[in-house]
Amino acid sequence: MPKKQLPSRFYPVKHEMQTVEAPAEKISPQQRAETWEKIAQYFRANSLWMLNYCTGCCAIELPLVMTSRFDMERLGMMPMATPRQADILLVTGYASLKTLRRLIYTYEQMGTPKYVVAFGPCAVNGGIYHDAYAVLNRLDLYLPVDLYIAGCMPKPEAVMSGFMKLIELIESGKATGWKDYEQRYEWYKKNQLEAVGEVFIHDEFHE
Amino acid sequence: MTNSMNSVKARWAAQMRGMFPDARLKKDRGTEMTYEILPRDLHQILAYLKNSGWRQLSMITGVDWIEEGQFELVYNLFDWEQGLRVLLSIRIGRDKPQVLTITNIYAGAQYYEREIHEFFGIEFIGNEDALKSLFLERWDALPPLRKDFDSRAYSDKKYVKRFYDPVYGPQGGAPFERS
Amino acid sequence: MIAYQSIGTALGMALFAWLMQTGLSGVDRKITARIQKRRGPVWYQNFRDVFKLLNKRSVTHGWIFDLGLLIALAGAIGTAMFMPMAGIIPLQGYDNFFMITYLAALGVFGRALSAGASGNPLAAIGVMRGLTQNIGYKLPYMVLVIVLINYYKTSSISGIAALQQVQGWSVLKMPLGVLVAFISLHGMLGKKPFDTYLAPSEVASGPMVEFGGKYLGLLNIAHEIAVFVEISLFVNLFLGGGATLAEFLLKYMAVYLLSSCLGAVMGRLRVEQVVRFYYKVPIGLTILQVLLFTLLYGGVS
Amino acid sequence: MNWLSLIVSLFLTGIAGYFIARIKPSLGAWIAMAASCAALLLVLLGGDALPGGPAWGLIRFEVTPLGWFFSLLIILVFSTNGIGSLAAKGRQHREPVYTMLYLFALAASLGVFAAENWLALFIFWEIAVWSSTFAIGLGNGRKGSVSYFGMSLLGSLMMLFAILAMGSAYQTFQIREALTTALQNPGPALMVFILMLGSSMVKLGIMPFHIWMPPAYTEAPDEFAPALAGGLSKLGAFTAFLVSAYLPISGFMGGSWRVKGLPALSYGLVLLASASIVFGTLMAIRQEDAKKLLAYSSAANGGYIIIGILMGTSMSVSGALVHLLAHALATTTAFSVLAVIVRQTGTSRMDALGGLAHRMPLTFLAFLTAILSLVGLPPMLGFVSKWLILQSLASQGLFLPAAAVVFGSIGSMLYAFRILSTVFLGQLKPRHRALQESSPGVLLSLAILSGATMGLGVYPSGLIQYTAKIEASLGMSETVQTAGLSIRGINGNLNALLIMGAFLIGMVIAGAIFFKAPRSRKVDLMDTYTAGEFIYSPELYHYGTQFAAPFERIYEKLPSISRVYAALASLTDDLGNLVKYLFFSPMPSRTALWISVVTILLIWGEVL
Amino acid sequence: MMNLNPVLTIALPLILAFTKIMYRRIANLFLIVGSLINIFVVMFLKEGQYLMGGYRPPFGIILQVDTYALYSLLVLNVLFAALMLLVTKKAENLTSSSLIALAALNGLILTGDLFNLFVFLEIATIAALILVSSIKKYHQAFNYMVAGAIGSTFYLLGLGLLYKQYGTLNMARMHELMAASPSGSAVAVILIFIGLAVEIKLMPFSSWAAGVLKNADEWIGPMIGAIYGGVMMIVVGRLFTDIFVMDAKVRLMLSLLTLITLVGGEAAAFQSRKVREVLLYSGVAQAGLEALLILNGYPAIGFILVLSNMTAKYVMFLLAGYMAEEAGGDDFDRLTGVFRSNPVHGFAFTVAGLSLAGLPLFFGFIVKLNLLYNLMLSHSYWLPALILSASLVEGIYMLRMILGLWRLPEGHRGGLQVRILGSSHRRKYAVYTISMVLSLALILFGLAPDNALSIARRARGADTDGKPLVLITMKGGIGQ
Repeated sequence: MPKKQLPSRFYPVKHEMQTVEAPAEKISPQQRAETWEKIAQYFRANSLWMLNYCTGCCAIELPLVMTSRFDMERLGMMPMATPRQADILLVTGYASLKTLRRLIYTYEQMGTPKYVVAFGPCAVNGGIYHDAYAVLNRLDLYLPVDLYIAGCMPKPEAVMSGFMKLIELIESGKATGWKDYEQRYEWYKKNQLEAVGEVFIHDEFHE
Repeated sequence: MTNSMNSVKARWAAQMRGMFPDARLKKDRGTEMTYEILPRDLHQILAYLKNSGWRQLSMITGVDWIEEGQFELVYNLFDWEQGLRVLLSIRIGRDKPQVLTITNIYAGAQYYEREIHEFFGIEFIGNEDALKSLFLERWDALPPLRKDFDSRAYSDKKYVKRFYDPVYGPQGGAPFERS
Repeated sequence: MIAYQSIGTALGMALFAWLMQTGLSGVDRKITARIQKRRGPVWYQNFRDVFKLLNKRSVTHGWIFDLGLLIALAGAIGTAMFMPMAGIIPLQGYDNFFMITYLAALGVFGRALSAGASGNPLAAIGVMRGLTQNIGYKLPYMVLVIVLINYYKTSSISGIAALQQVQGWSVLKMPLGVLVAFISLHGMLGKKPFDTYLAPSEVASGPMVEFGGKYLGLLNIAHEIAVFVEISLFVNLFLGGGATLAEFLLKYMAVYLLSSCLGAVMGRLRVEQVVRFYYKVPIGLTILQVLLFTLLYGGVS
Repeated sequence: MNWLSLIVSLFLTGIAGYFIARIKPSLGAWIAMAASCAALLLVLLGGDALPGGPAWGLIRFEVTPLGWFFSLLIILVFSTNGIGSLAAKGRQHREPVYTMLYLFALAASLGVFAAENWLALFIFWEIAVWSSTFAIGLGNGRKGSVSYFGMSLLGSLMMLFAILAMGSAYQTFQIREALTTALQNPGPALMVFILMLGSSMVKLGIMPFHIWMPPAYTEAPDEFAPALAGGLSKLGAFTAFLVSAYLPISGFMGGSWRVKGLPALSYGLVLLASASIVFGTLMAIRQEDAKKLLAYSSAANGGYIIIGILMGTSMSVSGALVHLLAHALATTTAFSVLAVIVRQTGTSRMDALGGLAHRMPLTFLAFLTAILSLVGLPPMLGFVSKWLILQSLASQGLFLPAAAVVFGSIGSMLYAFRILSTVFLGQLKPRHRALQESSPGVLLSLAILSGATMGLGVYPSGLIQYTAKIEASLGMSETVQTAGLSIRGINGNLNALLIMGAFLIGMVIAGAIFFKAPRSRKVDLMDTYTAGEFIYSPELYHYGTQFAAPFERIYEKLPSISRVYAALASLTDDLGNLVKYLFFSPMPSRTALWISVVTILLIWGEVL
Repeated sequence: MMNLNPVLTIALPLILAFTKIMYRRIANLFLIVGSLINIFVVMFLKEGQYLMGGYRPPFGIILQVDTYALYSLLVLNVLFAALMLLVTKKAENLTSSSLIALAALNGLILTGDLFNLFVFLEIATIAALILVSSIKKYHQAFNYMVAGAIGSTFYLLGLGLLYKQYGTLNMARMHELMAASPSGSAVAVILIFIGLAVEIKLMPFSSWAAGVLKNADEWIGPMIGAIYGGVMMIVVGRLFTDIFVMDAKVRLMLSLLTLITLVGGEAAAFQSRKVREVLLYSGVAQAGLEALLILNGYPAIGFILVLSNMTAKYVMFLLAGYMAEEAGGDDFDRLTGVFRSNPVHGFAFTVAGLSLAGLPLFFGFIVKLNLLYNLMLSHSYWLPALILSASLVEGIYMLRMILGLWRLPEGHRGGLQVRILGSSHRRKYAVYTISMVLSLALILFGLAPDNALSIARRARGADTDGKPLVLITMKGGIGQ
């Protein structure tokens, strides 16, 4: 059955990234900025603070990762209480309609550079809830996801290796989801409004 | 089930039969009894049960029998002293489902009725608070738990899916590769 | 006037304070990890955290939010500049105990100001809890030090340290006092039983709710320097201050690691429990200690 | 230009001000401001060598360094308050009589500070009392002025009793003569000392006598509260200085056993002052109204001054003098700022305000300097005085008062942060968005006051040298020394400029790091971490009432002293009722009965 | 220039009182003329003994005029004449009785003969009775009559005993005899004291005063409250310093009675909520204080205290009565803010109130200062403490009242015009002038009290039991 050609916005667009684009705030000759960026990426990679925001069922795996057997603090990762202080937003499991609104609001409160790590298939293609009326099927249309960790409830080993993969991505400067969010902000916003209708809800319970 | 419970339950069941002849005992699982009753004497039975000890209305659940064209509402009551649970189930027509509210007997029913209205579209006369939305924010389709609501179609329409080329087995890059 | 050389040593003292303490707190994180049977981060993890924070782009809530933070760090650095350490006395003759505590208090007040200016009620509640505990542990601590000052007849810290070299540590003179001082020190460091104002679940890390990026970095530096000041005060006043640098650092690490190990194994108290604890045990012990002291040494003339 | 003409001219301008204000009400504030500023210039230029002027019957003046210090302080407070209240926006015109009372209070307190004999001092003291009573009466509410007058009357009658006792025992009313003769034959000197200190404690608002402060400060008109809180309550400290400079050293007090070198009676009063510090701070933490909070904080700060005076060492007396100035400046600034807020928002209840710093940043900065000085943090003058008092407490070894002073200074951080965060920081309510910055005149007065607090705080040696001169004039043997920039204490010395220098270096370093790091994004006040919830109304999101709830729960059952006074008043009422019932009944038979009974009693007594 | 005989002050009003019956229309003219002539006569009196009817001293009527009597007469007649300016319609039919009262009061001060004193006392009480009945409170008038009658009978009884023991009625003679053999005369002295105590409103005996003064109008209030009380106190002053000699026990018992009055009066005043009631009880308390001073050997200060209290109470009763009549009642909340619309009233009332409470710059303060100073000189510390606490209570309730009257009621921002100036303008201006003149006098004496103090020294300089009278004057500070 011939594959139906869907409108372009459904396919992951390979946006052309300039190789290394100097961060706007320090206009200085190329090499100095580059070395400084290299050093900064080393620090960012080795001290990742994750936001304790457990959206779905995969969150139950996090305590195992934090405690003595797997100990993510070895990688320099610590759970932090507020989005202001955190670098990583963990979307553990499915993202329902109402959770997405809170996810977007929290993501925008985080300081850049920030990364989104999605656990399990639910963020990739809706997973077992793909036909539910309230669950989203593709998270990366709404938030720039830097890393997916496979496994319907990924085992702690998978989570640890996922984090180490993220560290590699950051060190190699490839984890630039937050820049993509800033550049294609309108595209993300359009998708969000299409799915959610209105991010900042005003109703009886949120006056 | 201690025998003292048996005697209490037996006595009570006899009273129930005496007062409401057309309340059919559908199922009796020891501490839990299910009655099928007519919608019009729902309030009388509820009032009677409340006086004789069933102080807690645990929940109201809705069931959509689309083939028979009917909705079923099950009122779940619990008596703390005797530890007995009673389920009253009533059947109402599916086309214009309307039931009188029971908030005057059990005040707690207000949010249950509101939820059922949101998910089934059953109207509760006398509880205007029930018309407002409760959980679903900005819901724009049929009440989702009705059988004639196609959840998959809604999900396909509303939330864009991820499509793969139907090529199976290990490929070069992972299905998703940013750059 | 003050020679430039002593200003240089003062700045060096502040820098050394930060470096040494950040490294030591890295070791402390490793030890707490080991206590919890896990591997824990590398010892220089705190440096990596601070520099990562300084490279993050964060959010500000107005000029008071920034000004308060600058006052906090300036207060901490200013206090560290005065701190004598085993023979190295940056500003000779001006390292007065009251001046150091009140300059540190200015740092605390700066942090409270910027937390308040963040507009988040959780921050205000956190600061209130912090200040309530501050009354709890600062009161017995300062009364004990006043008793020491009265005994040694000088309120300059290097002076007291030097006298202790001669007359023996004040631990021997007021054992109860040192115990209370350690409990207060534990509270000042914000270690586990007494860190209700930082509780991540209850008040979302208290005053630091709205601090991100460079704000959290600066705050971290100020906290490290403040920890250095408090512990070196404790060592100078109660443990004889160390003739050589090595002796001082040894005592310093002993006190710090003991306090962090205690912290690692204790659960966090509720605010009422902390406040009630401080108004029963330490203040009771202090009163007992003061009475003992006046009878033994002072004597009512 | 002599002191008598200064005071008489102030009185006359007061009366003239009344008549002018009756014609054109807005001119009243002008006259008040002009007169007080002129007085400030005259006293400032005249220095403390100002001639006392001719004697007018009993009223003779003699300007002493102590008197000059106090007069400079109170004129500074009155003139800055004058400038502030003149230029305030939305100022509803006060009654014409307000200008007269304002200038009478100023002139009377100048009279007190330069009086040469006790009777002149008492007369001017009383004029200051009843003119400020009627000025408070102009505000909203009567309870404040009646309790103010009641307590001040108690204080001044105590003083009258002491003056007359001294006069009758030593046949002289000259202040210096009476006090020196008290050293030789200490007849009623003990009673005089207690009563004089009692009267000054009433005026300073120490614990048992503080009940007039909260109602008086809240009900006084907004323009008068700064002058009352900053200036007029300092009258008490003047007599305390005079009396305690001479009497404690005299023999009669030395005889009894001394606690740590302090006569037992002075130690008792020091304990009372420390109790006042603790009580004032605890009550201040609990208040919901900003003005009441500041009233209880000035009760606590009054305790510091009394402790400083009674300890008698050179550092403590200089500490008390410096604290007096620091407290006066800080309270005047704080109350002027509150006056601005009340004028624009209509209330001084803390939970109804919030986030005002964003609407009036300069006023906030002035309030911040005042609060830092009240708490006693380094760059401000309050720190210098607290340092001096703590140093002398430590060297004397008085541990209980030291604990109270320490508790007072740390506790003040709690109520200082409370008033800052509920009134100025936190969420700005929509209805306060229209507030504007206070007018330039008010800002000028606030600038003068906070500039003085900060300037003297950083460079106190000039002030400390003058306190040394005062101590010498009061006849104290050794005075506080200052070497160059630093103050030489007994067991440690303080170089305020060095501290400020270290702090500034720290600030430069912090600034460098701050501006090197990436710029941060300015965010609206409501865009804060709400655990993912959407909250849109600032009123819900401001933490105002029951601020230090866990701490307040500990001392919920603290007994309030004002109940004691209420019981006293109702006791007199009952006695009055009994008397009316017994002796003034309308039935003639009862009078006849009483007449016969009394006659029989008298005669029977006589016959025996 | 011409030495007028003091008897004129008594005779003239009597004559006018009786001739007035014929000329009904111009009755108040008689009143004013009578009192003005009296003042004129007093101005030119010279001190000395005036013998009437040619008989030798023990039998003839002696009128003695010393500085004490001279100045009391002056104050009495000035106040009385001021009251006459207020001649209202109501006063027409009272002219004769008030003239008689004037004559009786002058006689009381001048007479040198005890029985003559009794006669004048009777006439004064009867005249006062008629005046009191004018305020239509007959029950109170009846009480007053009963009390007056009991009082004068006790006085007569005491006088009889004295006459039996010493055989003479002449004051000077009685004094010498009593000084010689004071034993046995104590009972008589007590009886006389009680007789007069009813008049000067000491505690147990003054229930009549409450009734009368509580609803006295601006005519009766000053008359009974200030003038009668003051004159009676002056008479007690004369009797108990110049004539009677009492031993310590009697003096203690009587001063105990006055102490109770002082404390009781202050408490009652603190409790009451009506203007005239407050003034009444504070008057009783002040009377207690004055009697206390006279009994305990401080007649000079007692004398100025009586004069200053007389003027102060006169002004306050005048204003209180006037306000109460216009506003129809005198409790605080009805009258709040009344001074705001009548500042002249307010000023005079406040000055009188503050002088009564003894605040500086007013005459009351100077008196209290000297009072306490002399008490302290004789090393008694408890009495000044008591007096000071009494004046503390008095200060509080006086100021509470004054502030209440000055303040605008809560809801009002200006605008409340309790117009007191309802009825006749002439009466309003009369009240204005009297109260302003007297309050200015209080201020004037407060600022320059030296001549007032010198009067007191001359009037009562020579103390009976040798305590030197030391006065603090504005000029010389402490002078002997």
